[in-house]
Amino acid sequence: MGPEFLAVLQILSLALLAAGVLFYVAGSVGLLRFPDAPSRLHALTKADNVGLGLVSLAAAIYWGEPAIAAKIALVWLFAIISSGMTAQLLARAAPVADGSGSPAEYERESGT
Amino acid sequence: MSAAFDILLCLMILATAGIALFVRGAFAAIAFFIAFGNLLGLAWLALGAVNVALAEIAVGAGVTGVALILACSRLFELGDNLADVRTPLASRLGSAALCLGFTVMLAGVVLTIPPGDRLSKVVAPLLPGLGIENPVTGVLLAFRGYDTLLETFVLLGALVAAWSLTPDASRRLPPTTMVMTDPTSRIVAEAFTRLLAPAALIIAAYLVWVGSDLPGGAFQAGAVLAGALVVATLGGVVVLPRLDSLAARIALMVGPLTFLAIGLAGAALGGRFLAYPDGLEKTLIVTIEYALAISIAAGLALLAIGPPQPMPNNARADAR
Amino acid sequence: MSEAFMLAAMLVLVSMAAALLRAWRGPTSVDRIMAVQLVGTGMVGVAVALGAARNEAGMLDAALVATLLAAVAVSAFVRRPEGAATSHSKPNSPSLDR
Amino acid sequence: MSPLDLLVATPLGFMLAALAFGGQGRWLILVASPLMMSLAVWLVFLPPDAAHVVGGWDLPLGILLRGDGVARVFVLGAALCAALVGLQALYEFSPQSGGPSARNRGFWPLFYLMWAGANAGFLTTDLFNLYVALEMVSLAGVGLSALGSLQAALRYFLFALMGSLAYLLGVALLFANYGTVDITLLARTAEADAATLMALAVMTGGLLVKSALFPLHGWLPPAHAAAPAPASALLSAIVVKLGFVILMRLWFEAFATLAAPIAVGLLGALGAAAVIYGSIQAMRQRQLKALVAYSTVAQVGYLFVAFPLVAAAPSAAWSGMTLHAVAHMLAKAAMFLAAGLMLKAAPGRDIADLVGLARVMPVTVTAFALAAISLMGLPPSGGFAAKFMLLDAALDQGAYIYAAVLLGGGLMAAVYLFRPIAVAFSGAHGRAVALKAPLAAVAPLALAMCAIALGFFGVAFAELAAIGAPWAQGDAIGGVP
Amino acid sequence: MLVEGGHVFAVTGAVLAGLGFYSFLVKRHPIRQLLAANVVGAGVFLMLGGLGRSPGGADPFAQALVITGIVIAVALSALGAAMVVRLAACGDKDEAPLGEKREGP
Repeated sequence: MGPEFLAVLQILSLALLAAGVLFYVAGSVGLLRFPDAPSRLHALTKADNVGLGLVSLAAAIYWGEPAIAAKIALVWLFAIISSGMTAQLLARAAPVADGSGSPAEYERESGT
Repeated sequence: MSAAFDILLCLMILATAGIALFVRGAFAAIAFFIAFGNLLGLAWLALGAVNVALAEIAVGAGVTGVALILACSRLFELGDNLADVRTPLASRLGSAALCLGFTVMLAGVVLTIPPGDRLSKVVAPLLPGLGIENPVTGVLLAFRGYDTLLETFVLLGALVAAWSLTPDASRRLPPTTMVMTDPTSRIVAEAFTRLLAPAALIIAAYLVWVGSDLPGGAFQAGAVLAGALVVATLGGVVVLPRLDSLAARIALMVGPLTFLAIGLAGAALGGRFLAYPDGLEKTLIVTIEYALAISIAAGLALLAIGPPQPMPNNARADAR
Repeated sequence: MSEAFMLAAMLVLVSMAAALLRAWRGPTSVDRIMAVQLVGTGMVGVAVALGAARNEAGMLDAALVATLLAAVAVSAFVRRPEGAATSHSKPNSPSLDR
Repeated sequence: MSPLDLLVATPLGFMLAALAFGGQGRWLILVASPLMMSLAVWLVFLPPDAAHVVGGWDLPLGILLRGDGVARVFVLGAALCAALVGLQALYEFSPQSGGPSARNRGFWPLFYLMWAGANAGFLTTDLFNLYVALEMVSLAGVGLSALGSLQAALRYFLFALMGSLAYLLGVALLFANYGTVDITLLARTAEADAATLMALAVMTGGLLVKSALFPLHGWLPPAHAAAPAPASALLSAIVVKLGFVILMRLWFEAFATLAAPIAVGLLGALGAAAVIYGSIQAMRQRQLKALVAYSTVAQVGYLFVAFPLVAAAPSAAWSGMTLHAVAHMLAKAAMFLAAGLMLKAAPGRDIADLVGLARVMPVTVTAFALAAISLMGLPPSGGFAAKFMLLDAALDQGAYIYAAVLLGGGLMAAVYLFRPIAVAFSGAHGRAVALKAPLAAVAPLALAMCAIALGFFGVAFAELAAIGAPWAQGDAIGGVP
Repeated sequence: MLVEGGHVFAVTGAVLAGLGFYSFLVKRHPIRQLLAANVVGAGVFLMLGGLGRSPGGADPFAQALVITGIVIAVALSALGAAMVVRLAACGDKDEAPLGEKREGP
């Protein structure tokens, strides 16, 4: 692999890394600014997972070894599965635990 | 750059710990305490102590956080809303002065000690004799095997103490239903457990096997299995056996029993207590580690879920 | 390049700090557990970045264990009867929000 | 196969067996008591410099087990105590004696865990191993006191936890500073720098909480008084002693050169205050077991009054201190067992309810009286021999305050211990009911007679306690075989 | 003295220990005191780990001590939590045995 190919890989990895961090920050900002629980859940599961995926991809490229890349892919896979479960469980718990717990309360808070 | 990372991480650790200790809401305190545990795992990674990071993350996320959340939710069911009674100002100021002085002195003393590794040069030459490359496993299972043996009995003792609390009255009452009452959540948890359990088993076996040469080991594997067992129990997939059932006791005792038996066998064969006969070190250590992983998994899971508590009458109405 | 990963790790740490703000302010306990979950995934990201920066494959095992056990705290949190009670009619349920 | 290992491995094995057998696990004590007693006697007759490293791994990595005088004396005392308390517990925790079965089944594994932890703590010279032994003993202590009052057990648990963490903080500082956690190595390399002094101070603070020295004794009386009789006997006799033995090793061996007279004097002063406070509180108690619990607080005070005396003239006061500790171990266990039996027969928990008990259960009340004699320090008991040695050392050194405290303490002990005995012997028409199993009174009587017998073997005891003592032979033990 | 990498974590550990002891003295509810104990434990371990840090990695002996400490800490915390819940559920079986009121620690 020519040196310039390595340089391209490094730039690609840097770009992915930057994008990953961007999604992490987006996830946190989403968690802070969204008005109610379910929409924050949206920020938590979507943004963070993509952020983790991009950072992992960047790391895999930077590391170079296929075995390591496989382990990183495994990490990402489990992250997606458990955040899927978390999203389901929290979605179930979110409206009930909001204030007095009646669905009406949920509609009123989200302004519809 | 890594110094900046260390300082930022330490500041966050101090912040989360401070908030966890002094925030008013009970559940906020526990939430910050779990975040504190996660950041601690990162601190151990930054220190390069991957074995400890594995243990801290597995135990912090898998057992301590769960035990506190379950305890807190049971206390709420029982009406104790963990309200904090304000201690008189005088005693608060006195304690503050005392602890501040103590912290300043301790930090000063710590700064006089130059960090550096103490015994790794003593440990390194002995490892080939054991056929192990991971020095931490070598220290834990061989050089300080006596500590680890006693410590597994501490875990067993904690469990026996927790279970001897159950009054006979709880025999007739259904123990607090550990299963989620909301059916859809339970389906989600069941589905997740079907996926998580095999993965946790494989990873735990991997951690024990790789523990001889790379970061890993019995405690970390046991804690991972315990986390999986807890999710399985909460999802209703598995019902943790009571301590007086044979299955639980065998699982709990297989680790300490194997360790003690191998230790005594070492002494009986002319050597000394806990001395591994030459050539057999690695096999014996790996056997002990697998047995320990099983006992630690069972022990930590039963401790995290806690002994069966007699239900207060209002909560029991929901449970049915 | 490893400097870049360390910088990325620091930025993710900062985003985790921001998430903890939600844990502090969050009116309901669900928000707090969400913030903890975000800290959890953030930790996995930082572990992977740190591992890449220091070329230490062991850190990936730590990240693996973290992702595996991320859902344990949530399932313990959701277990509480009134939190996930089917009947929505329990107005004075002792919620964990205090 | 040396007793140094077996004394810890055997109780651990019995713990597993008790857990495996569950309900029938209590009969194991009939095998465990003689076996452990023979191991303890075998330890006493080992050659003077008996010591070896566990698993053959040399210091500073490995852990050194050493059978020095203090270890032999305390292991023998603990074995005697635990064996006889175990026999009494056979009766106390039997299914027909009532009480939840979870409690009966929980007692035995915790009993053996405590025994193993105490032996491990007495025999090792490794500070981190002592931390694990401390955890074993206080965990078992918490479990046993939880069989009585859960409130007191929780308070004990939290204070014991903080004490252990303070101790661990000191061990961490010492390891960071010297690269070893072994007492024999520290004894050679320790010097008075900031880290060492801080470590010693923090460890001492933690251990004072563990050995319940006044003013850190708050958790002891409620926990010991509410626990069932065998549990409170073990708590007062063995659990409190391990913290004290570790303090002895720290102050007189690892950091003997650093033990500034002021610091040791402070410990002595706290000890004197404990003697006075414990005795006064004991006089004020209405309930029998509370009185005996506060007597423990007072007697622990004596042990720390002996600290400055040993620091000044080790050879004279050393055997007095160890003899007092072992005599208290035996006498207090006997007293708690006897008190438990007496309260079973008496209509209430108060001392006033003991009217006429002497006629109904003469053996138990005699055991209580014999134990009281040793605690008061009346001749010919072990307590008297110990107080005499300490008094002799105090007068030699001209420490008249400590001499006054020793005498005054004995007097006050006589006052608060005589009250229950007088009530038990008075009154014809006691409403007490005869004891169902008179055999149960054998254990307290045997323990009390051992405490008295110690008085006759004072000299032999002094020689045994002096084996391998740090002041006796410089550091001959240092060369590890 | 030169503040090296290990000192950052060691001093953090010392401050955590101080925070934990203060919180233990000030807070009255057992669960809060249990959290304080865990923070002190984490502080002590961080100090041990920080001071064992060297360019070659962390000192294996210190790591082994910390892992043993972590397992003991988690066992005790879980026992403490079980005791608190049990006390809240069933209260104390027998009344406070002592005549004198609850005086200082």
